[in-house]
Amino acid sequence: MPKGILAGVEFEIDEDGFIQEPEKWSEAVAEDLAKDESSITPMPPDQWRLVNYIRDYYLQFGVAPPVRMLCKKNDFDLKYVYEMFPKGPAAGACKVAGLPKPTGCV
Amino acid sequence: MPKGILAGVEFEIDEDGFIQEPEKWSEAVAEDLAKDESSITPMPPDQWRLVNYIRDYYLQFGVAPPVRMLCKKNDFDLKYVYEMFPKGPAAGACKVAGLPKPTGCV
Amino acid sequence: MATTDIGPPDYKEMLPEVIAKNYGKWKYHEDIKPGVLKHVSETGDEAFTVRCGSPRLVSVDLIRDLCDIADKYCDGHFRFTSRYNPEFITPNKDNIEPIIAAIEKIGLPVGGTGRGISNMIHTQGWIHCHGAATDASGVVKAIMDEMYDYFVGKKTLPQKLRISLACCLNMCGAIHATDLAVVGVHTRVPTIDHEHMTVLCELPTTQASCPTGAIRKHPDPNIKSVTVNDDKCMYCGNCFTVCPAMPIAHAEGDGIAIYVGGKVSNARKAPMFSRLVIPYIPNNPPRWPEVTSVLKNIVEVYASNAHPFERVGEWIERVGWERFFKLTGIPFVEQNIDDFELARDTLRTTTQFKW
Amino acid sequence: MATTDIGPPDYKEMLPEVIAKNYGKWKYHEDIKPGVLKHVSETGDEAFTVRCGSPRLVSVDLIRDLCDIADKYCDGHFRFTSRYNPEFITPNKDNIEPIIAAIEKIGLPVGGTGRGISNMIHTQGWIHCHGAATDASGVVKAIMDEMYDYFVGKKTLPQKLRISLACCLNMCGAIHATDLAVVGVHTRVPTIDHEHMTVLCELPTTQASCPTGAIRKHPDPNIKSVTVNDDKCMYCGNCFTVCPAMPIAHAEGDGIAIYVGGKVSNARKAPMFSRLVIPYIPNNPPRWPEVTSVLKNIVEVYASNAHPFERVGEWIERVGWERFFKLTGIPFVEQNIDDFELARDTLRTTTQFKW
Amino acid sequence: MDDKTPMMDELEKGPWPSYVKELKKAAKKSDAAKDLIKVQERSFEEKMTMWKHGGIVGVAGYGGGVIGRYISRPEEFPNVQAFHTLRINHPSGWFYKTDRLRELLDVWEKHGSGLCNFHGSTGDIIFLGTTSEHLQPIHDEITAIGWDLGGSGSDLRTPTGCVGPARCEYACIDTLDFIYNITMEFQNELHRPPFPYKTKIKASGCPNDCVAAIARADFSIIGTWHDNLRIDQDGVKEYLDSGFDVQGLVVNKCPTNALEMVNGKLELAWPEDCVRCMHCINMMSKAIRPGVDKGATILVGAKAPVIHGACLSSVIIPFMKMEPPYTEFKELWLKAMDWWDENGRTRERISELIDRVGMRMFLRAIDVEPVPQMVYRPRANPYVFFDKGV
Amino acid sequence: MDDKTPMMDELEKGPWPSYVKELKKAAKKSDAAKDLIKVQERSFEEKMTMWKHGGIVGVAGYGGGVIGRYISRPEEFPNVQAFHTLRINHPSGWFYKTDRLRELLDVWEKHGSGLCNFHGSTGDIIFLGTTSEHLQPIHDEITAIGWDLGGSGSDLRTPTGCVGPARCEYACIDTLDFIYNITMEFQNELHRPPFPYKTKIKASGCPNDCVAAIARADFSIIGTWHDNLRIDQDGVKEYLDSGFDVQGLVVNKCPTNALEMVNGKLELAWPEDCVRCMHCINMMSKAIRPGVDKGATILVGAKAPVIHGACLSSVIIPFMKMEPPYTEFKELWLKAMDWWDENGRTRERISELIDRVGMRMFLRAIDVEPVPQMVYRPRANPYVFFDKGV
Ligand code: SRM
Ligand code: SRM
Ligand code: SRM
Ligand code: SRM
Ligand code: SF4
Ligand code: SF4
Ligand code: SF4
Ligand code: SF4
Ligand code: SF4
Ligand code: SF4
Ligand code: SF4
Ligand code: SF4
Repeated sequence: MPKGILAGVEFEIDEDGFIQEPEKWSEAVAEDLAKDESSITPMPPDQWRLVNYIRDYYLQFGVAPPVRMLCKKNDFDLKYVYEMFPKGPAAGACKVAGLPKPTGCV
Repeated sequence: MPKGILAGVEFEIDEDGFIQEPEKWSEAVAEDLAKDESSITPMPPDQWRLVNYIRDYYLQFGVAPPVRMLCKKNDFDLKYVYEMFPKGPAAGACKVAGLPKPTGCV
Repeated sequence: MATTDIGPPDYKEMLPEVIAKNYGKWKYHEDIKPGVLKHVSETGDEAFTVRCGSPRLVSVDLIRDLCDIADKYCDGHFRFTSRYNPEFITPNKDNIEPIIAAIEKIGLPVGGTGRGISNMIHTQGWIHCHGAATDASGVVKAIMDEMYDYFVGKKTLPQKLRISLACCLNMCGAIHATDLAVVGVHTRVPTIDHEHMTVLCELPTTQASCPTGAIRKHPDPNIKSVTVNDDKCMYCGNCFTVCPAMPIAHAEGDGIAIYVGGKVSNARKAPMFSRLVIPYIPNNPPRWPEVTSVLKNIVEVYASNAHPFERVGEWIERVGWERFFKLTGIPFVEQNIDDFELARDTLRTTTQFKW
Repeated sequence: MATTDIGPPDYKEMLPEVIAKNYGKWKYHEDIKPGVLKHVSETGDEAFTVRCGSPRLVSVDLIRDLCDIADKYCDGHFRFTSRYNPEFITPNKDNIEPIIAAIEKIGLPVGGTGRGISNMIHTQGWIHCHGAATDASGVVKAIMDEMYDYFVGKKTLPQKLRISLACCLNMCGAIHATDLAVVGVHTRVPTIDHEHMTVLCELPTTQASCPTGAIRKHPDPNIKSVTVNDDKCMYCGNCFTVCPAMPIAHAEGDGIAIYVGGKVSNARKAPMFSRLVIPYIPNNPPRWPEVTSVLKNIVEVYASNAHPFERVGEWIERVGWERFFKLTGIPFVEQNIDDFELARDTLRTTTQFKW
Repeated sequence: MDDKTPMMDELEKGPWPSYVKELKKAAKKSDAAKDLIKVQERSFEEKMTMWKHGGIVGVAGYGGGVIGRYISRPEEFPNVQAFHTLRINHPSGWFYKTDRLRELLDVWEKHGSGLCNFHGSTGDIIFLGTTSEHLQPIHDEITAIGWDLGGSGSDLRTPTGCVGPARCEYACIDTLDFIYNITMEFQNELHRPPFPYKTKIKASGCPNDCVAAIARADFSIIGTWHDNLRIDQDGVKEYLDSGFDVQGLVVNKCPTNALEMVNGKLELAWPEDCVRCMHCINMMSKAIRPGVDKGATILVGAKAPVIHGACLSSVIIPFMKMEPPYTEFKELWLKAMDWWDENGRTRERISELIDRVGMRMFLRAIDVEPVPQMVYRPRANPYVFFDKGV
Repeated sequence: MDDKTPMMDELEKGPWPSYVKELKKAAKKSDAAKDLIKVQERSFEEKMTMWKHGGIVGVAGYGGGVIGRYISRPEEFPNVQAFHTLRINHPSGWFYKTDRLRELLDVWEKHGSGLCNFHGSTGDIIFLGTTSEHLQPIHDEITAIGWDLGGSGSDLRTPTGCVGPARCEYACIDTLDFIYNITMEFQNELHRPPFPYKTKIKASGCPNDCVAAIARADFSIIGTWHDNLRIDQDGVKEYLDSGFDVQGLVVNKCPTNALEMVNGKLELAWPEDCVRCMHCINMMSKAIRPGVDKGATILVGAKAPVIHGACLSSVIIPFMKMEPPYTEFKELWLKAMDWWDENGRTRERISELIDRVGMRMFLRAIDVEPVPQMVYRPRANPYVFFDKGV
């Protein structure tokens, strides 16, 4: 497993850049992750809103939110989500939010 | 709903003699109910064992025990159960044990 | 202790002489005329059977009348068929007409054999059952009055046609595989008597009774009862069967559904289930005219469209259900489309269909 | 930002001249010989198609070779069929033989039309997929080597016969409705990497993935993971699909199952599912001889027993599956009997069967 | 309360024999029957049953055979306040000797409403309507004259069979004897409900299945043969001479095209294709009959819709010889009951259990090897168990 | 580590073209392809895949089109440590102009293993094996020359259609144009996965269904006609004269017996019975063809086994005209997607949702009235909803 430094802390990171020690996630870590994923760093409010929504949803339900819900609840158009996170909600936003690598839906 | 006196207490009783106020059941009530149902009154130990088994099972699981289990667990032959309670486990023993009128299995 | 477990009388004692003598030796039979069969034995003996209708729900007097006929013409024996019809068996051809006359005298119709409509298998209805969503004997009487000509052989059909009735989805009589099935149905969600729930019902049994899992424990732990998810309830009444505190009958909501095309015999095609064609007709005693006219229509469309010796279900499966609905003019509605457990197998997974 | 959403090239640009000109005007076609079709247009134009096999997994060099042929004989156009076969279309009859020669020169077989065996639909296998219970390209090569004569038209069959392969139950290629389906199967319960579970998997998704509900939350609340009820697990691997922490592949347990009798076309009979005839054959690379011999046997029994133009499934449904097992000598085992959700519809609810 | 019953009266009219007339006959002698007419009229008016839920009454030593029933408005219909039915086990094939039957009717007239069903749809004689006090006397009196109660509750229900060898040339098994034999053998299972739910056995002498065994019995025993059907060419000639369309109505309608007309002779040209459907035999009973190697196909699982939808029985034993004392069948049935009893949930019929745990579990429990005759076709899904390894 | 690959070498033999030869061709130019041969050999030895689970990589602005893949033994096979595939949307009907195709191949050779699938089983061109760094360049370069990625993930997958009017006389709809049109219209749904799971559309020009739409597309569009098929008696005569057995191979095999030979003429004697199965047309393409009132049957729900067993699509719209811009279809599809998206669970295909909540809910959502053409037969069970009253 490759290693990487995020917000000054050493992390196990998989090939796709997903952190393997979610308990070590922090806002600073997110900002560091966002460097590769978000269209602007540091992340502006809408990006943060999305990341926080995804993370909260995950902490509550144990899964990443469905794309439809993610757009609806935040009043984001899906294209806008791709503008904020060009790799999309799964490969982009979920990664920044510190979730396990989606195999399912997002 | 007809009324009846069991162990000195007034009871609502249905047409088939099942008590309608299970919370008022007691061993004395059982003995009174047994007058119509058990082959011998006061009930000898095997009768009591069966009644207690049924009642305990009901209190634990909310249903009367399946006949097979009732026989197996008490090591009773089904014919013997009918000797003790001629109307059988449902119409006889369950009634004495203060259960709701079986619609299902026993 | 009382005598127990002696079982039914030995059938051997009950057999007419000609039957006892030729038991297992029958060679062939002929349809002499409606209601009359002739069976010929390898011994050369012949047995003539006269069959007649019966309302099934009878007084002891009627049975005694039947006994009288049997005493007179059939060495004191007679039988019933698996569809409730009394049968008189005699080795003597000359007895046929007197038997027929005697039967007619006590008001019963001779018939029920061959390619027509026999007696209706049915159930208790409002005569005796707590669960009935419609009556049985009354509906049967109304239907059989209309089908009479097909019973007595004045009209014939491509093949035997069986009509059966059950007054609720329990389908006593197992009428789920009959040419025309008349089924009592509820259409309202059961109400719940929370107060008497625990006295009357076992909660786990009640919950488990629901085919769609609509019944849940009451959310309030202080209320020892259940709740029903209305959206999931399809009014089967099984909860009521196990739990008196969940009455489901409803004067306006109860009624009759019609199922078509089942069969039991293995002749030509394998047995088939009857299938829903009309989901609901309101109860309309004493003669249920909507029910009888729907059935008559189906019988007539069958009579004029099926091939010889083709049962209703065989005919429909040959021409297609879309054709059946077209020919009978019965509207196709969402309830006709299955959405229960095996639904997928009923969906048309082909472009083959008729317009 | 990069260009996005331009979509594929417009097909119109890709059409050979004779096709563009006669688009939608075709009148009829003829099978000229194996691998060669002639289509005749209402305009009087003719288009000759030469079809050939391909291993599907190809180098760019092979595709360039195909381009060369197309450039030479087909005004720089060619196509692939829905079963991976390259097709060269020319209005010029005289081009047929040169095209064939050119195709053979680059090592591809001409054929795949008419009543034989076309190319195998298949998947990635050990070449690229994480889930593969068997290989794809290797098994396909081994099978097609055996079926070669049916591809090139040296041997013919009563009707088209499609063989397809999927390397796991995901059945990429949807081979569940094909005459002969070769499916990679696991036969061992997945193991669970409790330690990495939460890092790698969403627990609710993992639980929901199991068709039989075998996966439960780990009983120990301190262990954020799941457990599998071995008795309920039928090794489908769907949990592994969603959860890397549940590997299921097993060198000894993995292998191949054979399904038979599916079809897709609506010709004569409606589309049918393929059905399990052999639940398990161990992986035996590089040539999987047990698999190829089983398939050959089925093809030969079909060839000598089916009516003309009868697909495999049509033949079997006509003679009965009991006859199929008898004729092929394949042993019938408990796995052949369905026990999943629609099992009831597969049980034989009739006394009609052959010994 | 109005005593008029116009709707009941309406149902005295019409050609089909009227049950209302029967009610009225009985009403002459029985107050209960009299009330029943009113109950029925009221049901027609209100479009609802007047009966209360359930009722659990019986006779000493038995757990079944009586259906308890009480009226919901005892004030309005006092004579049917309790109106229980008794199920009397019929003799095999529903044959009766009148003197024996009259004795039985007399008991009923003495103790009950005088109304009955000939028969219930399981096959019992139903005595319709009496009070709790009469139950034991009735049972004592009918056993004294050689009758006994049938089944109800979670027991083996009264087995039934078609008329079979008694009057039918098609019978491949002795349905009457078989039914009588097992009824006697399993009296205990019939009278003292031991199971998770009801279970039924019905036997038909041939695949025409005149007791609908395949649709309504957990164990369906259906006569069949293992050799070839027999064709008598003289008989065939008779049919042909009479103008009967043998080709169109028989040969062309054989579901497997096993028959052929060859030079005026009807041949079972492909005997291995005959699935013994009975059609040709039914059409030409004078010329064609079953083979001589007779026995039965055993099918399992038919039942009504509750709770997973209706089931038809499916083949478990393609061919079993059926000779007294039917040991092979009895052993099979007991093994099946034992497995069901051990594994079945309350109110779960055996086919539902098979459906829930899988046919393979059932086959293992009854020691039967899988054969393709058990299925129309093998599974289409790939969800296969290898709990015994590969 | 031994570099011999005896099992791979074995698969160079035999008459069928060898993919191993292709691997070896590619290996001459690509180290990844070279390693892939070893990977494959090792898999054959160990009877296991060498690939790690998953991988999630992509190109900017898209959520699909790339399948990420990493090797489990990077030390042993360093050149395939990352070995992702790209799905390139093929042109309708898989027709290619060689110059356009060569351009595409050049991009791939430059950036990847040089191995591809023509085609993947959904229908894309598959570029097999490259590293993460190359993904974006590849996409930039192919879009520059007029190509784009296909679908993957929970999106609309690359739609496909049969050769249809391009080279088939049976085509009742313009499959190529339809597929191209909807592919362009739904680029967003294709490239940015918005749904609970994948969804597919495939179109076949006639019921022969040469893209297997009915077996593997959530929306299966299959050409058909609403009037009568057309018979050309001169053509029939030709077949008869050639000795072709019209009666035996055509008339007798019509599934509904709609055809008849009358005085040497082949008649559609019962036109209302024809179910447009194509058999007679397939047999006699010179004499019989579809009618002139052409359109499509729309069927819904096909998919592979996961999780409730495989489904075939079932009829939703018996007949829909299919003319550009296909508005009626698009509206229907969008309504269906909306309902599915709103109600579907994660990884639940539309047919599984229909199965779970009932066809009536789906029909209501898409504003379609129930018709008997939707079912083989009505329900047998009595479990009916009346949520709109009786
Ligand atoms: C008497 C009875 C058996 C009994 O033990 O009581 C009986 C007796 C005969 N049946 Fe039956 N069947 C009897 C109920 C049945 C049933 C069960 C039912 O209706 O509930 C069936 C299955 C019906 C179904 O499939 O739904 C049944 C399906 C047949 C068939 C198959 C018909 C078909 O083509 O599907 C035949 C053969 C025939 O009719 O050609 C048949 C033939 C016969 C024959 C001709 C057999 C014979 O050679 O004696 C008998 C006279 C038939 C007649 O009525 O014309 N019997 N027969 C039953 C009479 C019932 C009645 O009163 O109407
Ligand atoms: C080229 C292709 C369409 C395409 O867009 O690529 C195609 C082309 C034709 N098909 Fe097809 N079919 C093609 C895949 C299919 C498929 C799909 C599949 O195999 O995955 C099917 C469904 C198969 C199934 O049911 O499992 C298919 C079922 C048919 C049938 C129905 C056969 C039957 O009786 O079931 C016909 C009619 C016939 O063969 O008489 C047909 C007939 C034809 C005709 C004769 C139509 C015509 O008039 O041009 C074409 C030449 C047939 C031939 O190969 O002999 N085509 N055809 C596909 C060639 C695949 C290949 O390389 O082998
Ligand atoms: C009397 C009879 C109807 C009739 O008028 O003929 C009858 C009457 C009742 N049946 Fe039945 N069943 C009767 C034959 C049947 C049959 C037919 C058969 O046995 O061939 C069936 C279908 C076959 C089967 O067993 O599945 C049948 C399937 C049911 C069911 C549904 C069972 C199931 O598993 O789906 C119930 C519900 C229950 O058991 O709780 C049921 C329950 C009942 C109850 C006891 C009502 C209840 O909710 O508990 C009915 C009592 C009515 C009453 O008050 O008199 N009855 N019942 C039949 C018995 C008469 C006899 O002994 O001859
Ligand atoms: C590449 C391809 C196989 C091939 O070699 O041709 C493929 C490969 C994969 N499929 Fe597939 N599927 C491919 C066509 C199909 C098809 C056929 C079709 O589209 O016509 C099906 C059946 C139809 C269907 O959609 O149901 C199919 C049904 C699945 C499924 C099961 C879906 C289901 O609902 O049952 C999965 C599992 C999943 O989605 O997680 C799956 C998952 C996969 C994954 C992504 C593996 C996974 O566990 O996530 C495979 C990646 C393999 C790899 O590493 O390269 N693939 N997959 C096909 C796509 C190529 C293309 O774009 O042209
Ligand atoms: S069908 Fe229903 S209502 Fe009728 S008798 Fe049976 S259980 Fe009672
Ligand atoms: S009526 Fe049927 S569906 Fe409705 S709650 Fe009761 S058991 Fe469930
Ligand atoms: S069938 Fe399974 S193993 Fe093969 S490519 Fe598809 S998902 Fe992978
Ligand atoms: S392999 Fe399939 S059946 Fe077994 S636990 Fe995983 S999902 Fe469930
Ligand atoms: S089932 Fe067969 S043997 Fe029994 S009566 Fe009917 S036709 Fe005769
Ligand atoms: S019994 Fe049936 S299957 Fe056998 S030959 Fe006669 S008609 Fe054909
Ligand atoms: S599906 Fe029909 S139209 Fe399309 S290629 Fe096949 S035969 Fe031709
Ligand atoms: S298309 Fe099929 S159904 Fe129609 S006439 Fe031709 S063969 Fe018969």
